[in-house]
Amino acid sequence: MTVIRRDPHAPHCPPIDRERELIHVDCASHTYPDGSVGIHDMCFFVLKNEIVALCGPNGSGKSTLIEHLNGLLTPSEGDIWVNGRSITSGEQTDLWKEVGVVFQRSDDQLFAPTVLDDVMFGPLNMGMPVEEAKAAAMEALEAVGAADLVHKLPNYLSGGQKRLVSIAGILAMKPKVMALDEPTSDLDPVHASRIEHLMTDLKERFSISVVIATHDLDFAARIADRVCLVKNGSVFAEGIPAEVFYDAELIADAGLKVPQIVRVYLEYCGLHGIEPHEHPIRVEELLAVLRNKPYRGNKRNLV
Amino acid sequence: MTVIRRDPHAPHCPPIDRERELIHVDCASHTYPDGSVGIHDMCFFVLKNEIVALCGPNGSGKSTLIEHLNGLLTPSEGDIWVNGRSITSGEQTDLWKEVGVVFQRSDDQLFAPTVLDDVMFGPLNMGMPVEEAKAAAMEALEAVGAADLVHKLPNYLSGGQKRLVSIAGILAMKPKVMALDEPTSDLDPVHASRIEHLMTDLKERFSISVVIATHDLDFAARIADRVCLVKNGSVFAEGIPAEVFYDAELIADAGLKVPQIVRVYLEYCGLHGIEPHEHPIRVEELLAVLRNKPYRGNKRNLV
Amino acid sequence: MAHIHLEDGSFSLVWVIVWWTAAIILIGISLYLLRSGKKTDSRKITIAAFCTAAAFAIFQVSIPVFGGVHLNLTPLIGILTGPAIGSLVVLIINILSAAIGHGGWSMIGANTLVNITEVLVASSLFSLLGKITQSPFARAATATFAGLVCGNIVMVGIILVSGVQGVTQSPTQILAGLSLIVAINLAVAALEAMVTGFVVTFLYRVRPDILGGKQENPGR
Amino acid sequence: MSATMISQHIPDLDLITSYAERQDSFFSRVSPWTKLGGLVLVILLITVTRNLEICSTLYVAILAMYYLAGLPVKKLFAWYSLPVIFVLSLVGLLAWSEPGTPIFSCAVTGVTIALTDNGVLLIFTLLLKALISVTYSLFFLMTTKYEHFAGMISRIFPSPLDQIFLMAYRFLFLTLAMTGAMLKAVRSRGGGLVHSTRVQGRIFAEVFALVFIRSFERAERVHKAMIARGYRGTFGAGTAIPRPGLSGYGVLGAFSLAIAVIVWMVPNTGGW
Ligand SMILES: Nc1ncnc2c1ncn2[C@@H]1O[C@H](COP(=O)(O)OP(=O)(O)OP(=O)(O)O)[C@@H](O)[C@H]1O
Ligand SMILES: Nc1ncnc2c1ncn2[C@@H]1O[C@H](COP(=O)(O)OP(=O)(O)OP(=O)(O)O)[C@@H](O)[C@H]1O
Ligand SMILES: [Mg+2]
Ligand SMILES: [Mg+2]
Repeated sequence: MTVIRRDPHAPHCPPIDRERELIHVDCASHTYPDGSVGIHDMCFFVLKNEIVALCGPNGSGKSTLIEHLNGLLTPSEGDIWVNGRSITSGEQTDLWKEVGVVFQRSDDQLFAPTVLDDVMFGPLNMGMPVEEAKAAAMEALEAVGAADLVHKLPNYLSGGQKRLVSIAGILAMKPKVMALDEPTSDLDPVHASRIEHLMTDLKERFSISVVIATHDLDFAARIADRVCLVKNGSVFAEGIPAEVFYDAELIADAGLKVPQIVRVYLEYCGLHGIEPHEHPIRVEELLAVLRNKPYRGNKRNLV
Repeated sequence: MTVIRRDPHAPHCPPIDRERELIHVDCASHTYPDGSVGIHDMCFFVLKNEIVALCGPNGSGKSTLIEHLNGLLTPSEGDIWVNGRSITSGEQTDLWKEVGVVFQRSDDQLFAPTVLDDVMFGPLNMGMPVEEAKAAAMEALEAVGAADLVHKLPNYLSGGQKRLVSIAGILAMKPKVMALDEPTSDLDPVHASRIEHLMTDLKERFSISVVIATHDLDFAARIADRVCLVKNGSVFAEGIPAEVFYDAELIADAGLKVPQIVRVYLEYCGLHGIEPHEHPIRVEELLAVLRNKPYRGNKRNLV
Repeated sequence: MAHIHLEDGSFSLVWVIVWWTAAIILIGISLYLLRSGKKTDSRKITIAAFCTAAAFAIFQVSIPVFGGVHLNLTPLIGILTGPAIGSLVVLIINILSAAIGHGGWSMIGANTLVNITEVLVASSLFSLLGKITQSPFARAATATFAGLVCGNIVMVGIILVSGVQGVTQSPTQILAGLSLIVAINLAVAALEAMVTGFVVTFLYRVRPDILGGKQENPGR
Repeated sequence: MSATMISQHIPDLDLITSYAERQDSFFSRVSPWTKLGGLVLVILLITVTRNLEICSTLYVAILAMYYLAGLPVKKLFAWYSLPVIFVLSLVGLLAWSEPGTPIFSCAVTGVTIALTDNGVLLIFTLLLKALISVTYSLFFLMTTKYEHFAGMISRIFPSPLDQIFLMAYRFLFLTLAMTGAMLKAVRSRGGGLVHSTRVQGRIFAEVFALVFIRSFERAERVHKAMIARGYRGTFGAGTAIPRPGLSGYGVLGAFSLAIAVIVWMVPNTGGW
């Protein structure tokens, strides 16, 4: 598998795998009322059971794309298909049940008086009776490890706790796809790694596909199955992390910086005259490579 | 030099170097009106011409400490000395001229109609005539590389640009110490490295001491001369990055995670049976070590 | 919500001047009170600015009941900021509204008078009721409803006194016409009272200090 | 189209401001003071006249200016909807039973009321006046830079009114964005769609309460940041505002003269 660069002049991007495709964004554009371009000719898809990372610099359109995924914004051009149905036709009113969005700022998301009320909000709107909704909420809170916060006021939580609760609020609705906008930007390493585990858990335990917008490439490298590079409102290249992050030119093109691990490995290879074909992207993998044997701790194939 | 662990029962922390000391926080405590403890028995100092990083998990009291440095909050117990004068005595009303604070969210800091008005605000309050204030503002904007934004509305800037402008707003007042609260948390790598360069510039070109609160240890490792680990409202250990970040127990104690470079180096040493006494903490240093010769790219002594 | 939704050109010049003058006098009194009291509290100014912005933002939201209702929350501003600053805030809101065409420029005087009435009544009733009931919901909702009723009375009074240019009906006929508007306004006022009640209850739980109460370490 | 509940019929401040910043038509270069003077005179004129011809001419002239300045006319018509509703809802009630030739009549509980030609004329004139004012205001807003407005505010209003006004102007964008984001969050979890008035009211009350609380907390933080730069209750906008040129004074003078002549000559004016 190699990195796919998208032809910026292609008028369409046909679905590549109809069976597994949950979301298909077909050359969608969105211009904000004041004329600034949010996304432009954006092509993007999400398959069943995968973690996709959207990586790009500030203002590249990551958040705008995410708000399209559950119909909060609709494209002014192009089309978006969720579960095989077009969202622009207007017949899709329950999109929010299928695609859950965790916003960039958790403050925006928590509005109910208590944590429990907030997490129950989605399930209640789905028509669950109160008791059932409460059970769903508790389950979600436990899954994110925030069950002890249940009776707190959202206003008095720390940044990390707010983030966990807002994820629980979406999780409680059991969507098919969960999109998270910069979930770790203001978290300390311990909270961040908790969220990181949660992401892989979501995929493995609940079979939820996860979309993550981030500009932390080290983070993306650690958890993504596929990385999409976003620039000027469109995905211009994508591939598995081990390929994308080893394409220095591509990363520079995207206005990003090569992850530290990659830099270390490449220099190391240059130094010892080794051909750099192992492509480690996580610390564990790099260490395994340094030990001169492939790392087997995770299930990802290193090409 | 080694890592200094603070005795939690010591009633005082006497100044260590009166000559070079700009700020001295002497066992200060602050409790918020609702009873939550912001800082507790906090001892901390800032010397002339150094970059100090405050590292600690969410809610450890970093922001609270920073707001004490220029008198926005005053300690309920203990004392704080700036430039040899106590701030608790109340005689220090122009503290804001000496210690500039860049807040965690730049949106909170930009309130004026245009960028120029905003950057001029501090100089005008210092009593400069309008023309002079304008010149100071322009100079500061140039120093941060945002001179072209001068007539923009703060509202239409990107996250990174807002951050640069809010730094310029403080820089224009030419304080002796600048404290920045999580300056890179929501920035992409390119914007972040611009800020990183700016920090070292501040120290080298303007002889401003810099205090940075962050939980990004990789970032702290790259730029700090000294690292203070904060937990539960007090600095419990400090030292140069090469020492602090190689003390795995200490880092775990602080509720943080060892930076990636450190992990790689330690494993590498273990693997090759090398005694890990070089302590690289930046990618360049690690690479130099891998090349088997000490790195000379920066002026820091690696003990 | 008791706004005179009259656009420019409805009142004759004399009455435009009369209501503007009256409003300016009240604003002048507020300014005098603010400036003479101790030193101007710069924190209050910042908060007033944010209240203005919040109220204006909320006005832009259309609540999907009765086919879309907009709330002004003027009484809430009174409750939160008190009569003096509240008067300044409603003046600014009226200027901003005029700028986007919601109410005429010449009506700012009259509209401000109506809103100041709401602010005054709601804020004083809210603190008075504090002696009678502990329920923030009851206090806020009652104060709001009373404020809006008084605002409506002032509004009707102003229209009756000045008359609408070109309308030749007798005051009684005008009153009959206005009563329908008052009825609708009162229905919305009931909704606004409810919303304000909720808002204040919520504020009491989360930030009692904003309402001048003591923070009692809630749920930490 | 966006699915937020921020009303589409209310002029969008972001859009207005971005026009003001981007435009560089002739009208954007006219001194803001001249345009302000124009506003006062326009309002004065529509206050003293009831003459349909004068109002129509004025409206067409202002609409032409709006168009020539390159501003969005379609948007303008969408933004008319609320002012039109305001006029119709009030005057629509009062215009019945005006003396004149009845055009339409009906009996309500025994009393016959009629809409006469004069009644229709009245509605029409008042509507026209409203549109004149709205169009000119938006024209003014969309051709004048934010920094110039800020400068005018700090020169016109006494302290602390100017302080509140200036900061509110800046914060408006923040609170609007915040409100929008919160409503989006409500929407994204299926809120605000089908519910009883009570539930609906409660959800909105919660959002509104949060808007106020956040605004408060924001205000406290902003205030702290200002104190940290030496704020003591005064700040001004530093931008110089272009003064009216000779032609600016000329236009205003001519306009004033025209109003004087109209008041003196044309019937149906001077509604003292
Ligand atoms: N509400 C809005 N109104 C107008 N323009 C907007 C709005 N939101 C975003 N934009 C613009 O759309 C573009 C894409 O913004 P978006 O927020 O999607 O970027 P992003 O990739 O999420 O950036 P970040 O990493 O800073 O969050 C930017 O140029 C931005 O200025
Ligand atoms: N305004 C406030 N009122 C009450 N408690 C507060 C307030 N601000 C902070 N705290 C509390 O004080 C403690 C320290 O908070 P602080 O904001 O200083 O942490 P921090 O180290 O800056 O965290 P972060 O990395 O999340 O920014 C926390 O327990 C927090 O809940
Ligand atoms: Mg974003
Ligand atoms: Mg902080």
